[in-house]
Amino acid sequence: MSAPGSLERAASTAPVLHLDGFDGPMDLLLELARAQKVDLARISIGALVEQYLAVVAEARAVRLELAADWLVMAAWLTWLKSRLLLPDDSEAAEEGGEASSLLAERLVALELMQSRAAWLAARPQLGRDVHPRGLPETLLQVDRSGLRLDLPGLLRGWVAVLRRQAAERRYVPPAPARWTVGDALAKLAAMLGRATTWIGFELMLPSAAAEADARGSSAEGHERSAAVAATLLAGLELARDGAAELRQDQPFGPILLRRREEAGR
Amino acid sequence: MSQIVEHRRLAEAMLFAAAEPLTTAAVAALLGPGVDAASVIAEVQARYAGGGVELVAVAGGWQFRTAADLAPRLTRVIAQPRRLPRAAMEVLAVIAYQQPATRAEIEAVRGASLGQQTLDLLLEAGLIRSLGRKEVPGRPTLWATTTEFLTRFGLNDLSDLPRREELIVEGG
Amino acid sequence: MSQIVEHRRLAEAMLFAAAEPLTTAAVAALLGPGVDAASVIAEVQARYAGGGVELVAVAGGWQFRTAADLAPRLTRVIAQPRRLPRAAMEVLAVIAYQQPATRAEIEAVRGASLGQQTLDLLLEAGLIRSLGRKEVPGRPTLWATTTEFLTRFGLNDLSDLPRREELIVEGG
Repeated sequence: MSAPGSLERAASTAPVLHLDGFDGPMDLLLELARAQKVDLARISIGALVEQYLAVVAEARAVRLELAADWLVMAAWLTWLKSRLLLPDDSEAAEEGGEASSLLAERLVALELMQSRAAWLAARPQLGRDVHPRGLPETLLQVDRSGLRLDLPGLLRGWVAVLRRQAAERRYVPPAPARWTVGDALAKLAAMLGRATTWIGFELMLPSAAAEADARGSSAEGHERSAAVAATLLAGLELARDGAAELRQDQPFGPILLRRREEAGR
Repeated sequence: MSQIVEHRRLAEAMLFAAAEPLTTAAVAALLGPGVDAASVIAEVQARYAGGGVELVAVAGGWQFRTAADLAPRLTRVIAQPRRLPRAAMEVLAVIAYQQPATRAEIEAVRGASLGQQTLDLLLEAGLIRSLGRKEVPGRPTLWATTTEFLTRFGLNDLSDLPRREELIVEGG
Repeated sequence: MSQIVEHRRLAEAMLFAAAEPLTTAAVAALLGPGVDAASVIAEVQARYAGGGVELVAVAGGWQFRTAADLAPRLTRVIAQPRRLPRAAMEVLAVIAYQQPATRAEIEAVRGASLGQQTLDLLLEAGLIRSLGRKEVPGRPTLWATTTEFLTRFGLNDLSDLPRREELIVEGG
């Protein structure tokens, strides 16, 4: 019902106004001025004032509340009307004349602004009337094959290595590459030479392999296997020669060794 | 294929691929030195003139767009954003012509207060932006239009906005 | 404008603005009943053939695309180099300082095993090279840095690398 800016004329000459449709009193004044159907520069300010006051009075009769700016404008226009009624030559009338032309100027400016807005609104708008490409192609290719290298980074890496080294104060010599049967024979002979009781097979293994076993290190698994095999072979060798005895109480149980007593022979 | 055709094809493809308007300089950079990019673009424009898709000058660059006269038929199939309310269009017009403008200046021209909703709407649509503050008491924010404003309304630059005389005739 | 041209323009605009490929049926729906969409599409395709932009059949329908032969000239490659992983940087540092070094020696210095991936990365980047084999059991490969290494790190010579004492305060 209340299209923006709509102004309906009822059967009577008084305009019936939907105040909601107006963006403030100036908007209404412009609409009233346009209704005079003359050049805005030559409108009758007196008539305009009367119409505005009539509209506001009517609106107040229907609804009590009316935004303050409407009332401020009404008060100002009432003042202007009183000035316009005075004889031409008085100072007050001159004031009125100035105020009238100010009002007329503002209406012209408002009219210009509204026609600018209308011009913009009539433009074909991107996304509404005209459309850009719906499927733009990305012609950028990101090449991540390169490496970003910097000397500070390299030095930080080196310092990190040095720090770690310094932190590990204890130097662990690398384990011998392979524990040979010869190595095992020497070690067994040395251990059994002193032993009078059964000795666990594990103690016969080279220390590095035993450590690796304790750490559960799989990297050194091969070395341990080699050492176990070599030690077992060496033990069997000594047993065959009658220099040692081997004992295993149950399958997969611990293997024990001891020096063979001369007397037991 | 001749050099000329090759240049036109290249410019065409580049402008077509981009979602945003491209400047003549950007096209020139692609075509390489010694090629008159402006005339190549003019050729592309001529080739597309009258078709369903046109090359138009917007926001200081060039962009392919659907022809404006097809709007009514396209709207039925392409989703369209909400229309801006009259108050927002008016505020936008004031800012476009008087930028940079403060809120008080905008309100003075319109003779109505500028609602937060209207401001939010224009900001969200990316049509206006703040441009620092005016060095007067209260240091109010100054508002100006964006490149998006030019793009959306199909303007090459602000001087494309019609002058007073051009509007009065129309509005008469 | 003739009916035929009008249909072609509309299909053109539609295919251009759509955010996805359009099937012949979708174009037909736009053009309305009684119009042979397939022949309209064929017409659009003919009009664009040989230009910088072509109408191509893709999965799901028809789509405008820049001509494939122009891709190499249109594509701009942005290099976004990766950072060398920390482990690789450390290995590189060890090699730089202790070259020539075997894998076992590098592992011993770092106190960590050296993955083949890390070695490959450095080899591919041309930062290290093999320098023959060390004459010890197993004849392990000896690794050293390359001229490329010096260039990339802005070094004139390996002696430009700061010495250990300059980098780390003993007992610190």
